[in-house]
Amino acid sequence: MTDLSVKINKLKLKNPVMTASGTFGYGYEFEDFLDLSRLGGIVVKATTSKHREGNKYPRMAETALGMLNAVGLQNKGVDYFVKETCPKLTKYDTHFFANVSDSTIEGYVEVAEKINELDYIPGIELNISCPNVKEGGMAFGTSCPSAFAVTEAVRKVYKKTLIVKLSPNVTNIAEIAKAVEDAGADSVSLINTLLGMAIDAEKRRPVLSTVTGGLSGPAVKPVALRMVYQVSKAVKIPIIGMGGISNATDAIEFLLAGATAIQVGTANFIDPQVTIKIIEGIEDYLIRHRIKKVTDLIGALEV
Amino acid sequence: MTDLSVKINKLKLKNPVMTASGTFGYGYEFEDFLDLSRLGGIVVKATTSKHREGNKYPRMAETALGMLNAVGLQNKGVDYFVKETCPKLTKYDTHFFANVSDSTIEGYVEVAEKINELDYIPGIELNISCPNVKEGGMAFGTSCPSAFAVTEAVRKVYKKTLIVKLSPNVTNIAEIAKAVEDAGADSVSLINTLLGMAIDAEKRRPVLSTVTGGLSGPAVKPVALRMVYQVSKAVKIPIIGMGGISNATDAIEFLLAGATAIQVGTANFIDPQVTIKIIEGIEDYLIRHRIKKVTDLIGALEV
Amino acid sequence: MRKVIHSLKVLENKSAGGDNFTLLLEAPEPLPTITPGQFCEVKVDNDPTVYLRRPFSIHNVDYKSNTITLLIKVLGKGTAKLSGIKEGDALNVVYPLGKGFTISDEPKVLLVGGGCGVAPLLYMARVLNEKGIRPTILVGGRTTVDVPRVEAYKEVGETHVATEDGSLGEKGLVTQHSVFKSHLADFKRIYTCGPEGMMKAVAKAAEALEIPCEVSLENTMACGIGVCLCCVTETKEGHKCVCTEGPVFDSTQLNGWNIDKASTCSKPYLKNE
Amino acid sequence: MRKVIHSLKVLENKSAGGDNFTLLLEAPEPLPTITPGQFCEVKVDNDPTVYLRRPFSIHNVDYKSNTITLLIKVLGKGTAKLSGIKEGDALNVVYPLGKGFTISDEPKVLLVGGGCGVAPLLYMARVLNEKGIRPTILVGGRTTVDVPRVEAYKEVGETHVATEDGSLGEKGLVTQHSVFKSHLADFKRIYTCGPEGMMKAVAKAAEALEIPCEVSLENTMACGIGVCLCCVTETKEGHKCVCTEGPVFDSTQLNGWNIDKASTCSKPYLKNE
Ligand SMILES: Cc1cc2nc3c(=O)[nH]c(=O)nc-3n(C[C@H](O)[C@H](O)[C@H](O)COP(=O)(O)OP(=O)(O)OC[C@H]3O[C@@H](n4cnc5c(N)ncnc54)[C@H](O)[C@@H]3O)c2cc1C
Ligand SMILES: Cc1cc2nc3c(=O)[nH]c(=O)nc-3n(C[C@H](O)[C@H](O)[C@H](O)COP(=O)(O)OP(=O)(O)OC[C@H]3O[C@@H](n4cnc5c(N)ncnc54)[C@H](O)[C@@H]3O)c2cc1C
Ligand SMILES: Cc1cc2nc3c(=O)[nH]c(=O)nc-3n(C[C@H](O)[C@H](O)[C@H](O)COP(=O)(O)O)c2cc1C
Ligand SMILES: Cc1cc2nc3c(=O)[nH]c(=O)nc-3n(C[C@H](O)[C@H](O)[C@H](O)COP(=O)(O)O)c2cc1C
Ligand code: FES
Ligand code: FES
Repeated sequence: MTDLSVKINKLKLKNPVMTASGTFGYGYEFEDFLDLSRLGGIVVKATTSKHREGNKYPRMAETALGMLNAVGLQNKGVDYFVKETCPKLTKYDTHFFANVSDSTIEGYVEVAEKINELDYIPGIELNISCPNVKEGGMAFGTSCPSAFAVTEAVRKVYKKTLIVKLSPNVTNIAEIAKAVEDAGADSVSLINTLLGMAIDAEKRRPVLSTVTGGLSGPAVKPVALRMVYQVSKAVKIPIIGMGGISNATDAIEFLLAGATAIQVGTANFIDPQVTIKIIEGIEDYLIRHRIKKVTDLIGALEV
Repeated sequence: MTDLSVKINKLKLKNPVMTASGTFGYGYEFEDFLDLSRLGGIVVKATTSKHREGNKYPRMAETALGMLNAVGLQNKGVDYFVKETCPKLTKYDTHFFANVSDSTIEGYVEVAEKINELDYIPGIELNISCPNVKEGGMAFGTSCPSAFAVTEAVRKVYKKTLIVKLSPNVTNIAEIAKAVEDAGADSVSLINTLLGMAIDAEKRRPVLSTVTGGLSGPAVKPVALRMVYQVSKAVKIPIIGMGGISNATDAIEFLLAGATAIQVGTANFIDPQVTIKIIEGIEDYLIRHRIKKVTDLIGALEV
Repeated sequence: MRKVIHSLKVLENKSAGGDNFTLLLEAPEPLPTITPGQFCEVKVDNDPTVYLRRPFSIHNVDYKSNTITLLIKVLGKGTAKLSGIKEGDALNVVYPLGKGFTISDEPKVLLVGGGCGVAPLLYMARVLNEKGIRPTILVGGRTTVDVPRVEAYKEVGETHVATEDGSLGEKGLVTQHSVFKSHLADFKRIYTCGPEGMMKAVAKAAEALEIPCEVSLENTMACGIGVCLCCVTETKEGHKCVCTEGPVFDSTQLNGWNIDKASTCSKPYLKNE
Repeated sequence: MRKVIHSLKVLENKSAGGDNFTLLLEAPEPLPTITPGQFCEVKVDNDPTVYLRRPFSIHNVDYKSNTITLLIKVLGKGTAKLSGIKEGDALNVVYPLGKGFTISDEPKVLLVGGGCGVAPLLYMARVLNEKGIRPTILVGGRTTVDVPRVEAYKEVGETHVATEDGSLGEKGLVTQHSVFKSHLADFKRIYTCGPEGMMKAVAKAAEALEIPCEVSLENTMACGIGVCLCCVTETKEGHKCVCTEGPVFDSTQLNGWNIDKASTCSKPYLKNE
């Protein structure tokens, strides 16, 4: 039997395939398309301390094998999440992770504290890399001191698995990864979206209401893969890799580069069943290459 | 009559369409395909103080609507360039720019000094952003002090149009642009390639001999456009924009974002005549929109 | 309502005049239940410039032959590619999506469509027919070819046409048509789909007469299933997803529609373009 | 030699056994002069996963009918897409590229090809025929279907086949074939194209006998016209571009070929895969 399970900190995932925050809702939106309990994990849409309306429409632009989004953390706030959303998640046999975001360290801490109380949420992904909000967000993830500070503050109040999600919009992502590791993160996930822009040449206007937005999809994969590789050389904690993963081969490349698990984002929009195909494709690959456990692929790149 | 001419510093280009270094050789390789004298300018392959063999094969990987390269500044050195290559360029009625690279400030200065003597080279593009060499290259372009230092040193010896080519692999490109403007650059060009990586999952090896390489092509356009826009808000000197430009609409988007001229790189590989189509497409656009001069498009984005 | 992903077989790709064409698509298994006003997300293959799925209203449903029909206008890359699809080809489609029109028992119903915005109104009219209701249908466009499938509409309702150049039906916008100007108060329900400028004008007139009016929005979408939050419209209760909480909204729920960033169908319709 | 960009018309897409197929392509204007061993760069349309052009040797040239032929093996995405191209379709091609084989007046010529590496040898043999030379041709592959177009080779030269499984011709590698083992010294010129492992073995044997040997490399390319410097091979004089200074090199010029990152054709040829 092929063993697909991996561990993030002490948490065991049945396989390395998770879904990326903001691209899979709260999971149940995909119920008609796949059996959620087959997934390694689900990271739900960002939660902030207060309800947020997000940015104005238009929030999306299609680009070359990718897309820009400028959603801006629209969500109903942590209290709603705790009371209304979470109870709906308990029936699925997979791990749900909250994606925690805010504009201030206090905000992050507030959300993390409240989510810490939830039995069925085994971990959070601290989003210090959202490029689509005016305050906070990505700013925390683009310098070592601020990345350290927010991680450390959350670590104090959050007792379960703490994943910190890094921004690719930096000169040296390995440095930031090291800073959050030092601050007590159990894992890092990367990459969030690359800051980009789209223009409507006919109208001579930006396509997005916010002018710039976050780039995701196959276009960013080479950059994401490089960053996962760089970070894997810099930290000891497990890495969750993402950015453009659309099939099993992509996923395997991230594992080889050093990721312990991967997240699938934008590809869910193109094929809502893509995650299942990726899980099956990884299994096929392992069988074909006579590899018994998927963990043997992690960082197994021969350089 | 539609006026396509633009000015970089005091230098007038007949139109804003240039070719990007490393993607158009020394120009004459394209002679069978197009009339070089129709181009706004040609930036030739990087020149270093000494002959360089470049990196080992393989140096290329195809990616989602893009490619990675790891050429590593292969060239015959500045003396060969001055003696053998340049004389071949004098017969064309367009502006040739040398792309100057090296591993040390002294090296950059040596190349710039020698090229300063060449009558028919009206400007250089200082490449402080090559991701494919072990020493120097991109390192100069990823911090303000080093970008300032190398620009200042070259400025002292180089009297003609000095364009500095910026790296996109930074947290804040506007800051770097400002630093090189302060150091005396006449113009900035951006973006050079984004650092990326490709893996052969079957062989479990990196595709490139250098593991990482530089990403170019349509995939990077949203990032390039955003950076041009950000830099245009930060500096007063003219900007030369590039990154994934494949057609006239792309080119116009860069002009609207704030570029005075644009460069076409990887797209030359797909269609060797693409530059001419872009020039014609810009003209069509201007006529259709009843705009008399292309300069009216520069930075004309309505935000 | 269960959503499915089907590889639908193209039985027919037929021009509907001008830039419009219809695709008749056969499902590999019994069709799910589809409400008028719902839409589908179509994957466009073999085109490097098209990455995301494209949303289209469901123009017609035939449970007997297990087929659906789409009415599409060529607007850009994806629709151009789809216009070349051949009989026998397969189309990967996610459907049915969104909340469709509310169907009441009121017999006096007006359907107002502009340009390719007429698409969902055919199936709507058929479902009304099944309830014994024959709606009045008012469709408009710049010129004849912008008002596709008028004959099909005539079968299912009392159909009136307005064209801006007067080449078909009355001259002018739909809101200038005699039915609209003189008989609006006769109707108890209004449903509209098309350029936002038109829909706003229709909704305003309806609201003035206190007639319930449902409008169908066409915001750009990335996922179509309520997870990306890209397709939002501003409503009295804040941002709502057009793909799941719409595309059909009660006109009084909406605020601040942005006319010039509006629907794709605005091009053939708005005068000064 | 002038390079051109042509939209070539596909006159025929024919299977050549196994994963191989030939494309007969008609030029819109008189063909440029083409030397055996030169190649072309083909744009693969309608595939989001294929961005760069793909290089293929010119398998045959017919100036009378103004056509060229390519012999292609399906290896990945681009070649798979091309295998589905239809008669009447157009193919955007840049050609002729690179430096082909040196043609001498020596009558005793051996051409050695492996797998799809045989492609340029057909045109080479034809040009030799025009000079009154009938070359000896030795082609090999893993099994019968990996040795495409043997009949065509028989027309232009004395053709011998080696297959690893013995299903066609002698059993073994081309370098184990009786012609190669016993008669190599008879030849005054050797030209080889195929997996690098094979070419190296051929070149080594030739060099031992001091017979001039030309080899044709298949490094991955981005531009095909000498400007990107991605396709380099290591030679005694440093890095040289395979696309302009090759693809054909005198075997003695080369050093340090890297067998396992080698040619695409290595798959069907190398034993332990
Ligand atoms: C719920 C819904 C139902 C729809 N029903 C139909 C239908 O039945 N028939 C039909 O023909 N069309 C319908 N549309 C519109 C259709 O989705 C678009 O015309 C199509 O996606 C355009 O794709 P394209 O690749 O051809 O255009 P692109 O090349 O992507 O774009 C061309 C231009 O149109 C703009 N554009 C593209 N899509 C939209 C959009 N949705 N809103 C505003 N601007 C846009 C782009 O910004 C660009 O300027 C519907 C849209 C929605 C959201
Ligand atoms: C000068 C020259 C002449 C050629 N002549 C012929 C010919 O006549 N007939 C023919 O069938 N093929 C020929 N080839 C090889 C042909 O170009 C490749 O098989 C083709 O580009 C593969 O494209 P793909 O999209 O199908 O493969 P991809 O999907 O791009 O790749 C599939 C796999 O093959 C590898 N690969 C792709 N191209 C090459 C390459 N050139 N070298 C090594 N590995 C590669 C990839 O890394 C990958 O592992 C020639 C190549 C060159 C450089
Ligand atoms: C529409 C959209 C919304 C997103 N929202 C969030 C979010 O709320 N929190 C977060 O950490 N990342 C968010 N992301 C980023 C993704 O989780 C992921 O990091 C990124 O898209 C790269 O992966 P991909 O290329 O597979 O999509 C969002 C991405 C998209 C496309
Ligand atoms: C094969 C290749 C070689 C390159 N060599 C150089 C170089 O020598 N100097 C330089 O400044 N940029 C070099 N570049 C970067 C391009 O000039 C350009 O900045 C980049 O490719 C982005 O533009 P594009 O997407 O239009 O290609 C090279 C790019 C490619 C693809
Ligand atoms: S399109 Fe994704 S939420 Fe509506
Ligand atoms: S492929 Fe570009 S130089 Fe040879």
